[in-house]
Amino acid sequence: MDIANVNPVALTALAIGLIGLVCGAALALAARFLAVHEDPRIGQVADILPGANCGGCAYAGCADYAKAIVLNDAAINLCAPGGQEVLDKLCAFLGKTAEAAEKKTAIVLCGGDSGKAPRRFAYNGVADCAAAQAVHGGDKRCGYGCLGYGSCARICPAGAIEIANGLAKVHKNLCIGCGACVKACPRTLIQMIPVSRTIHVLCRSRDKGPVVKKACSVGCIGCTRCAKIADDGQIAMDGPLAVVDYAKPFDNEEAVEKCPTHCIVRA
Amino acid sequence: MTASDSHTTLYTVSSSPHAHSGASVPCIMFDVLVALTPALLAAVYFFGFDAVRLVAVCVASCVGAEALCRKAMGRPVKAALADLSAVVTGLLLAFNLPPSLPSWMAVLGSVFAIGIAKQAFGGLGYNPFNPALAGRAFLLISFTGRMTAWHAARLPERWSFGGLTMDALTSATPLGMVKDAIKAGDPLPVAMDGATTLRFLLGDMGGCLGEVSALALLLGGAYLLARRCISWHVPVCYLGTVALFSGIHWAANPAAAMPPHFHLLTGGLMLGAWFMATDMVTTPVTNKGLVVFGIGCGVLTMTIRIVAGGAYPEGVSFAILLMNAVVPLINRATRPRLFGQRRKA
Amino acid sequence: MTSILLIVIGAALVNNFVLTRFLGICPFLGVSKKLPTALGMCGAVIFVMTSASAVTFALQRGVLDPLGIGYMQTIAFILVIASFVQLVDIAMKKFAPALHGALGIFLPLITTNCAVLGVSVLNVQSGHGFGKAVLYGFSAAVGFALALLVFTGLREKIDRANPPRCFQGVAIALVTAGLLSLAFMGFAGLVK
Amino acid sequence: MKTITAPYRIEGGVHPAYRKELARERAILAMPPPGLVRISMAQHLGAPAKPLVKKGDTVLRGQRIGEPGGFVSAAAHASVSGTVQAVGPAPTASGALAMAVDIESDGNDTSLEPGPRHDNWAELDAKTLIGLVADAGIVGMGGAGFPTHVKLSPPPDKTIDTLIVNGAECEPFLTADDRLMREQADGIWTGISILRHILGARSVRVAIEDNKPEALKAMERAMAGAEGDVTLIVLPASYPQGAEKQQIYGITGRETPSGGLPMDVGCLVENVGTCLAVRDAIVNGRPLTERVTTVTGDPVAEPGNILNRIGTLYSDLIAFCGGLRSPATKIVSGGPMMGFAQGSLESATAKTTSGLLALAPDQAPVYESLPCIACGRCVRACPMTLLPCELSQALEAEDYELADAFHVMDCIECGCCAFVCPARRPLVQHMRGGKARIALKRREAMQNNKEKG
Repeated sequence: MDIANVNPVALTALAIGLIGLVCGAALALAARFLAVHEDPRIGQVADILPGANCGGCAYAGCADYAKAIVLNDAAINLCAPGGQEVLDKLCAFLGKTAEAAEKKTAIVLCGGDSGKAPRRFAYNGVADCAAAQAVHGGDKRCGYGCLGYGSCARICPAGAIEIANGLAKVHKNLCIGCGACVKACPRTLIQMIPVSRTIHVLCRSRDKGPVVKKACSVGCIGCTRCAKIADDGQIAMDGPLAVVDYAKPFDNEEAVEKCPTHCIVRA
Repeated sequence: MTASDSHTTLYTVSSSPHAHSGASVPCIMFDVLVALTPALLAAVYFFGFDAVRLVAVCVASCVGAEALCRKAMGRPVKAALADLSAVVTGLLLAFNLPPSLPSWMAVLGSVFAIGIAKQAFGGLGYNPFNPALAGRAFLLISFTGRMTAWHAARLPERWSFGGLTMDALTSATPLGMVKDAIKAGDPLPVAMDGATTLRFLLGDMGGCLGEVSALALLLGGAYLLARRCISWHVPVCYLGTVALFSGIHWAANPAAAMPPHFHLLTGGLMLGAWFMATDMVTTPVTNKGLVVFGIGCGVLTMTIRIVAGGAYPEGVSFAILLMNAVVPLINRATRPRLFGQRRKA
Repeated sequence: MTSILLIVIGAALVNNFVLTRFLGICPFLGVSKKLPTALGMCGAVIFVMTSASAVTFALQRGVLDPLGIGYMQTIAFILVIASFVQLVDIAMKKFAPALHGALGIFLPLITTNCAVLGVSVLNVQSGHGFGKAVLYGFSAAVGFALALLVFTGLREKIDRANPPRCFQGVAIALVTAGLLSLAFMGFAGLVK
Repeated sequence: MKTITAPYRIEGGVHPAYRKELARERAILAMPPPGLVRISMAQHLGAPAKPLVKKGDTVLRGQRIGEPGGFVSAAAHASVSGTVQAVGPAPTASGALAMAVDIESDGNDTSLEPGPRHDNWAELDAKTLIGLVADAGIVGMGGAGFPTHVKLSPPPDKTIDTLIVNGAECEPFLTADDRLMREQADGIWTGISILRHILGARSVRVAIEDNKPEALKAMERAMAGAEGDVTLIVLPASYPQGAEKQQIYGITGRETPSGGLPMDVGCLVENVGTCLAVRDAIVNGRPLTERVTTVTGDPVAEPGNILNRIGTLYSDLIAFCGGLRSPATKIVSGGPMMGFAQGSLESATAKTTSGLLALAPDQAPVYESLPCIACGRCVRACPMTLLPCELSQALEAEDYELADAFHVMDCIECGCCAFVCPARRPLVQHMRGGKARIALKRREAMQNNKEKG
């Protein structure tokens, strides 16, 4: 066959087609003999998850969580940033039903800003709460209060924590509920609570009343008034400290009003 | 409790140690400025008003650029200026410019050096490349003509080597002349007799402002060594490698190559080896790393200088910039053996 | 001997694919965050570019030229390179799953990588013989690997830098790449 | 017995201003028992002791008031006679909270009958002697506070051939060990002999820096008649010659392996003060209730080396030295290189308190740290040949994996890096934070493995 006589279009098509065929065949063979089995659902679940990689589900990122859901039957309502929407999609995809965990928000249980809770020495060093805590036990006179060096704010993936006047504050509207800040606080002042709760005791000091009074003007002195008002155990005394039981709904303005040191607030 | 209550000013509490050597970044930068003074005086002597003009323009625009960048970034301005690093950058950049360069180009180079090569990374300590060299390379590539147009050092008629008189405005650096001659296949235009060597040592030749006087630069380098601002590793390895490399090249082909002392005394080698390749931020941290760095600079410099086809007669700034780029890898490769970790057999 | 050396230095340093020809920027930026990943990518690129040079050179000289359809070069090359990279991808998934996971999206990206296509086309244009074509592909890949490694080292440093907000992330990486490219200009003209 | 200079050179190190002249020529001065002592139950490494007394109890000097809380722990004894005023948490010098017993002195300083004297120690076996050391509550008095009886009981597979006695006192300002050697050389040598007997160590090395010529002479005299392989080593004065691993290397050329202990290379290091305490415990039957602390610094009116009861409040100690004649901005418990800054003078001396240092405002300025300029000075200063600059940057970026791979856990926190850093980076603080974090992660990982396995 003389190449020159062949229709150039046909020749081109034929040649390229043949090359394609050879390549395709090679690929097909490779795919058959070198195949690695992988559950395709992992990828699909990962696609459903928001991809924030916040770690709030306690897995190392969304891909890891997706793997756990598919392979280890992990609970599917752990994704805080995804909320109801992601949960619905996961339910539909996996054919499961799960109750949405109520949306949670972080709260800093300390109200002692620089004006209210004085420092006991001048700290000079790394501006990080854990580092400050390790140098002579933290510079706040109160051994339980917020140090205000912003470890929680730096770790927050949503930028929801602000340090104002030496005190960390969570902006509820921005918080995605991942809980990263809880672990970041060396004084375990941050708690995840249901968003619907509005009455808080902003103090975690386990010191006795007189000691608290010296260290902070808005600390809980353990007077027990609030515990008497919340008669169903919504606020209970844990030693010298009043603690809100967030499992029980509670909304009584009286507790806020009657607190002598104003450490109970509505927020 | 009583003790702290009665105490009105709070004690300072920090992590140990509670003693300090007193060394500080501004101190180091000030020492560098002092060390650059002899070269500055030499530049003024050889290039007159142009030296004063370019140094003033570069320093002023570097400091200005630093202040503007810090302000635009919303970061403290005063603290950044107080460390004197912008002044050092400005002076070094000026030292790397030919005396005839228009002032506006010098401003552009300064802004590039500070704005792009330094502050874009976050300021002193974060820049991977030497800002002054980045500024010079930027100008060299953008305005190759103006960056390689040399006024004769003092008077055009003084520019003659071995009976060959050069046009004052084109390739009047010894390195450039030699490279042109080699490219054209002409005989070497510079004879390194005693008198020429002395002139080169003093700085009586064409070149950038601060690079001509090897003697002044050596003085400054000695000061830095004495003040322990730099260690001997980089300059010695750099200059040693250049000497060795050019020595071998010269011994192999004395007719078409220049002897080692020519390579040591000409171009920006002295300035580079003592002041640019010793910039702490952009060089390795270990002594072993510094040795590797110095040798690398030497090899690259000589490669660029010797290979005939190269576009540039001088390779110091590119060599140092290239080595700056591999510093992280050098640091990784030259980590010291940990005390208590047995040597691998 | 000299010509071989010239090819190597020319392709690896002087006309570095990434830093002077600006080819293959995508994996250059994408896989330069961690040194181990970058090393894996270097291996993959060296392998792909060298073998792609051989395959495409053979295709050009053995098939396209005799048939007189040299103008189909781009399409044919992409076809071959794409399937070839897919093959590597499948094989790697099987034999080196950890590396495969680390390279992630970037391995398929070599498929449509301009650097691989570029080296093939340049090879054909330069009129090298087969051996030199493969050597050229290999050297270009080594140049890519060199640039990638150096850049990865730099990125590990600038990751801890403190650039202004607007420069953070890829922006500062590109500035660094620009400066690196500026430094590579020093090699200009050393080898044609 | 011979005297030689240290045969090996340690890596790195720095030469801070020693300032020893402030207190060097002040003879050891015994401070009368203060009105109140606060005896911490955590004066040593390991588990805190458990208090044996309660509020209202009367105690005599030398009475055991805390029993060891575990194997690696030490007993605590009352250092004055009086009434227990409180038992509760109080901050130690490092600022951590630990149980402490407050004893109000009755002013009589009545001692418990001194225990049996053992002048015949050479005839007793090691086990008995170690028991006596443990009963006396002796811990390493150089600063780390490792319980001595634990150190003296190495596992059977480790043999200790060299006993090193640390009289380097490389920390600036401190002179307590210097004075001790000058005034109590014979007692120290007796203690050393007892330790040597317990360990059955072939060689004894007593190491003293060359900036203490009188101490060298005194020890040389005391050791003159010593038999066997006994050597007085003169160390070149540089910091940290007194660090355990560095000292072992400087004297024997042996490198303590990463993560290992001195006994892994057949060595044991004891501070001179510890040796004296061992002598007191065995020969005089007295538990450890007092120690020499250097109270110094320019603001201190009359700096000195004070023999004080353990548990003396820092405020009382400074008052005994004439108080502060000029304002101090920093109070450091220990030496300036590794000591702990104090937020107040409420803490009390412990068995490990070698010094109390007051620094004037210009000696302890508040500083701001700059970014690392990669000058490499810390690398050259690090006696462990680490890369402090890289480590601190990795830790700042919370890259704990890299820090671990770069051996942050081997950092001895000597402070050389931060001392030389021109950018005044808080390098040691970074290391400490990183080490704590990595240790925590390792513990968690171990816990996880246990749960899984």
